[in-house]
Amino acid sequence: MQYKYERVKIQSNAEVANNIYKLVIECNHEAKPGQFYMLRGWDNELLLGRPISVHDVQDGLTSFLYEVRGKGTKILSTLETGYRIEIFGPHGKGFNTNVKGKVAVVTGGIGIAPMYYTIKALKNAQIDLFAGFRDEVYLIDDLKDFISSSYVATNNGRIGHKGFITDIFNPWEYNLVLCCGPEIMMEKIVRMCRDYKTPVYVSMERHMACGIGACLVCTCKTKDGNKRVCKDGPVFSGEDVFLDA
Amino acid sequence: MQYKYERVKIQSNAEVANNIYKLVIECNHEAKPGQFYMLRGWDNELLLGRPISVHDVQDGLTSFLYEVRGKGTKILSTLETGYRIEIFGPHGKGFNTNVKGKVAVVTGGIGIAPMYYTIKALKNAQIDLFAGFRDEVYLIDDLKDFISSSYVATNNGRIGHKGFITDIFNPWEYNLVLCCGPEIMMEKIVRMCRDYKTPVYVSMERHMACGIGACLVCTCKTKDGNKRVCKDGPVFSGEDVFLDA
Amino acid sequence: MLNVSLCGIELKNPVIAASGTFGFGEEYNNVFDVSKLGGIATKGLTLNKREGNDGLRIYEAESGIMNSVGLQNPGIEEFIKTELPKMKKFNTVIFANLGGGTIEEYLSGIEKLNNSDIDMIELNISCPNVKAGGMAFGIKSNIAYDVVSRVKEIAKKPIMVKLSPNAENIVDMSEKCCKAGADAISLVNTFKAMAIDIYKRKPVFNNTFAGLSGPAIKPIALRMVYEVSRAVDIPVVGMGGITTWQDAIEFIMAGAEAVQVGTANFIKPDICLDIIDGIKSFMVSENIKNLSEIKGTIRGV
Amino acid sequence: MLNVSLCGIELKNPVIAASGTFGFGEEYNNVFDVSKLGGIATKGLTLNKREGNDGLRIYEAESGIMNSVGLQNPGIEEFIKTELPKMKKFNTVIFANLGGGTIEEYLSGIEKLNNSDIDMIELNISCPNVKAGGMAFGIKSNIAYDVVSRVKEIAKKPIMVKLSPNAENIVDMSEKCCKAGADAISLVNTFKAMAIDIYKRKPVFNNTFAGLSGPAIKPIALRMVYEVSRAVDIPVVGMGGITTWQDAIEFIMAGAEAVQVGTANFIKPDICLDIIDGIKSFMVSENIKNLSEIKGTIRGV
Ligand SMILES: Cc1cc2nc3c(=O)[nH]c(=O)nc-3n(C[C@H](O)[C@H](O)[C@H](O)COP(=O)(O)OP(=O)(O)OC[C@H]3O[C@@H](n4cnc5c(N)ncnc54)[C@H](O)[C@@H]3O)c2cc1C
Ligand SMILES: Cc1cc2nc3c(=O)[nH]c(=O)nc-3n(C[C@H](O)[C@H](O)[C@H](O)COP(=O)(O)OP(=O)(O)OC[C@H]3O[C@@H](n4cnc5c(N)ncnc54)[C@H](O)[C@@H]3O)c2cc1C
Ligand SMILES: Cc1cc2nc3c(=O)[nH]c(=O)nc-3n(C[C@H](O)[C@H](O)[C@H](O)COP(=O)(O)O)c2cc1C
Ligand SMILES: Cc1cc2nc3c(=O)[nH]c(=O)nc-3n(C[C@H](O)[C@H](O)[C@H](O)COP(=O)(O)O)c2cc1C
Ligand code: FES
Ligand code: FES
Repeated sequence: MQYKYERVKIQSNAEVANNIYKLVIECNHEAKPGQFYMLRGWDNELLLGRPISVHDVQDGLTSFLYEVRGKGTKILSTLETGYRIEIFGPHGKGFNTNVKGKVAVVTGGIGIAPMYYTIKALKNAQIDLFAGFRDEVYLIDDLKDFISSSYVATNNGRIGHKGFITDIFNPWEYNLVLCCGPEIMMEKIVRMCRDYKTPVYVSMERHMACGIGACLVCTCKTKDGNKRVCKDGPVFSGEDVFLDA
Repeated sequence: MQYKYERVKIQSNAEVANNIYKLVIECNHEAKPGQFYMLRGWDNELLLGRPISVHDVQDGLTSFLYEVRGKGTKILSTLETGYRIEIFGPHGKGFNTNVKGKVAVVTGGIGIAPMYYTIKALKNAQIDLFAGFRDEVYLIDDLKDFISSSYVATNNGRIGHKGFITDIFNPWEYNLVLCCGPEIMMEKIVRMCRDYKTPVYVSMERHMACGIGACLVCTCKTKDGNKRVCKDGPVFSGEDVFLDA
Repeated sequence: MLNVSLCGIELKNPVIAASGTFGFGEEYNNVFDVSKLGGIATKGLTLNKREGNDGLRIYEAESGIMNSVGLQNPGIEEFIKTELPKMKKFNTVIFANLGGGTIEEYLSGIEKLNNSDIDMIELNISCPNVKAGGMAFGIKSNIAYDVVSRVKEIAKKPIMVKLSPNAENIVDMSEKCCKAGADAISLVNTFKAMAIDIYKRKPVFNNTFAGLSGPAIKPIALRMVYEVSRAVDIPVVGMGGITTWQDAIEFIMAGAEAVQVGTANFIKPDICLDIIDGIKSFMVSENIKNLSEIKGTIRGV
Repeated sequence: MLNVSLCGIELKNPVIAASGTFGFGEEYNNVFDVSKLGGIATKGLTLNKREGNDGLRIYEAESGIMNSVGLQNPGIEEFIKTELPKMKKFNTVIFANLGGGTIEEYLSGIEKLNNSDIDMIELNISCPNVKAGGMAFGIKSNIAYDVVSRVKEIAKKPIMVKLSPNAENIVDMSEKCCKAGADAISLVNTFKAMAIDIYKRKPVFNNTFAGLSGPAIKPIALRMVYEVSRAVDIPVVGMGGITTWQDAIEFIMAGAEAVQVGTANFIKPDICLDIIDGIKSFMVSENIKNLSEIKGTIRGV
């Protein structure tokens, strides 16, 4: 059975930045960078699980970094060590990390969540990180050892460039760009890269139900027609999604 | 405002017998014996509160004794010290405890819950307790100081009389009988008492919604027509309910 | 800023306590000041006193409740004599909810209410818990048309017709009621539903069926309110599962002039106040001066 | 002991995965052995490939979900060529769920399925997410009668007609379908519902409306299954919010020969197995040898 639905124990669940939580669970699947799980920390209060990317896998522990947005992530944020939650996954096709050369990782807000594990897996590449945030900056310090340079932008200029990360991103330098964040930002990056023929992969978000490709609620239009974000993605060629769909 | 809807803190919540829990909350209303609260220990998992009788009131604490039966009481049983629950009450008309002479308190199962506080309030009476249980016997020891004699029956004969409490109850000795338990048992008691013209008061159970007399879902037929258990009761004259309705 | 007007009657805010969940207001006034409400719809009244249904009257479902009260009420005369004077002490609009099994019963009821001190009549053509024929009024548009026309001939109070979601065609139903002269429409009443006790192998309710209400029905109720609001040009009062101020705003944007809150009162007895406060805060933060600015502004496909 | 028979087709148990929630079974077979199911109803098929609806396709409500997939599917031919051979490897009964916008589309679909290896056709006359006329088939009994009669003239597979809860009169609808020759009835499909984004002041769904499913609708679905089971003498397959084995037993006692489980698959992917196990334990503890002993035994007022 490829996907497992399991009850697992919370090892820790702590706020690491304003409204951003890191959840660590006891789970030793071999998830790949860019894959995600459907998480449930409730009985019948909510019906659907919530898709959250793998943030890290280490020593039999899997971690998630999530922003509290609505009811589900709110409930998740209240769960304590020892509590058991249901996880279903790992799902989807992640990032191809078997690449060489100069790689730019471009993120917006919580889009940085899957990139920790991804960057660690990009062992043979030289990585620059471009990370945009609204206000508070997080996770950048933890990534220092794995990257060449990091560029930060905040909307209010609290740290780094004041404005958008797209203002300071330079697509011509890279052999590959990996991108996760708001669609408007990803589309911009894809357009910037096309001008220089730089390949970009983007991680898409859609509301999900089954998480495994059966219900077709998470469709994303691509060059090759409708694709299921949960199964055919969440990582797609940026051009296929934003330019040629 | 006569009824209060409040969030209160749990002081303790422990299993005192198999499947029987005692919940103590911080609350200093002056509830009367036989009154009840609508308790909620959930957000949107369940819609309605659950009616539970006041078990005791002491030193700013109010306690409840409840049996786990379905979803609501199950959730209640998992709540821990410090957690806050919503209480709404106290509701209903309780037992008149300003009585003298020989009083019999007759209970079946968890029907004993409201009787602790009631017996303590019957300061001027001489009380015999007749308590029936399925199997395990609880609370009797705590009541020793307040009563003259106690008679126990268990369905399987584990302790006391094997069979029903109605087998060993003698209605002719008492000036007043207070009764709480399954309807079939209460009806039997009422019929036994009628033969000796002994007045009986019974505490009725009905599924409830508003708890304050507005929605008419908790109706009980009585000699004087439909009565609302939540507001006109839960304590009624046994004859009015079981014989003359 | 919260005030709305319904058939010329001014409500201080758009939140009305729904019929059958709020009695005659007296009990809830022991919990909060019910004069803060836009209005109160009375427990469903019938010409003669009714004892209501036997057996279990309420049962919990997922995010909803099923009820089978069966219109227990003191009868209109007793209402006018005993309950109305107490209600009049509250500073809020009174909707007398009127049910019936026959046209004649409705007409006699109207006559009695005509001379009373109520503000508006909510004509309940949809009670699913009364057997004797009462059901069909709410199901078939042409039967509803007959009742409403006859009622309107004699009514001296504004008539708000309360529709059943079990109607064969809710849009047609509302149009017929409108044509028959209804002054306003309210919807929805409860959905015909059922539960089974699998151990006893029997329906949970003596009447087999019961009415489903609460958050579970909200998405369907909202759709119906939207459809009806677009179909008729008389005011629509929306209800069905409203529990939060966000729900209330959804109904208003769908086209409701005002909303009613029923089942949610059982979740938290003063939830109507939370809803009123929430609407107000939303209006402030979205810079809405009057609810008419957002009423019915949703225009879908 | 769990086996049931439907139009002469033997199901190893009464639990069928509902159309649209289970794809063609392949994905779920990565989670559990789908051959343990009584049957699988395929994603709704149409004559030609469809891309489905734009915009948000799913939205969570209280104890329910609203979906607006819009019958995205590869088309019948592609289904027969690519998906069916894979499905046939599962040891379970295959229900091809067939949707359409016109009678002709249905008929061409039937012709193609006639010669395929599917077991039964579930004729979806009720998809609320397709605009072009498709809706009316499920609403008006006489239109349904036409479709079903025409379909039955040419069909070589048993036809199970899937009803919409939005039908004007569900009992009349089922009787008409029965008269038109339907071999079985399944119900309910999703309820026409709506949600509004109050900040954007727009419907949440591009199509304005979407279909509500899940536990929220169970009490209404159960009522409809009960009413329909009493009205027709062909087998009825019940669904709508079934999440536990207790729910399944309720539907069977209400008169369903078998049940379908849709939305609940999203709660727990192998929930169908829990339901099957639960039914079995119940039968053991209640000393029920065959489900026919409890099927439709509920008789209310
Ligand atoms: C493949 C994938 C990976 C993701 N990884 C992360 C991550 O690592 N960290 C993180 O913080 N967030 C991540 N998200 C977004 C996360 O799923 C949503 O923030 C979350 O579902 C919101 O749930 P809620 O109950 O708090 O919000 P609500 O708005 O109350 O949710 C209501 C419904 O909408 C869905 N929903 C709401 N927003 C989104 C969204 N942006 N994407 C998908 N579904 C949504 C919910 O799942 C739920 O069904 C990811 C999304 C996808 C699709
Ligand atoms: C005035 C009054 C006082 C009570 N005092 C106590 C007490 O002190 N200790 C105690 O253990 N129990 C007491 N009960 C019974 C208690 O209310 C039920 O056991 C409880 O509501 C069951 O809830 P549940 O969710 O666990 O069960 P479920 O069966 O899942 O409940 C489903 C629904 O049925 C209602 N319900 C189920 N059984 C009863 C019942 N017997 N009476 C009323 N409603 C019911 C629930 O409130 C709920 O709405 C009292 C009941 C009443 C009316
Ligand atoms: C216990 C109860 C009793 C009701 N009695 C009546 C009634 O007498 N007359 C009426 O028109 N509606 C009655 N209703 C329906 C409500 O007024 C309302 O239309 C319905 O419950 C939907 O709204 P809600 O989901 O907010 O409860 C009753 C509802 C409940 C729950
Ligand atoms: C995402 C989704 C897609 C659906 N697609 C179809 C479909 O293609 N054809 C169909 O007949 N029913 C479809 N349905 C309806 C279900 O088969 C079922 O009738 C309905 O959801 C009620 O059952 P439930 O509450 O168990 O989900 C769909 C339901 C959902 C939730
Ligand atoms: S969530 Fe079901 S197909 Fe993607
Ligand atoms: S519970 Fe509402 S009247 Fe008693």
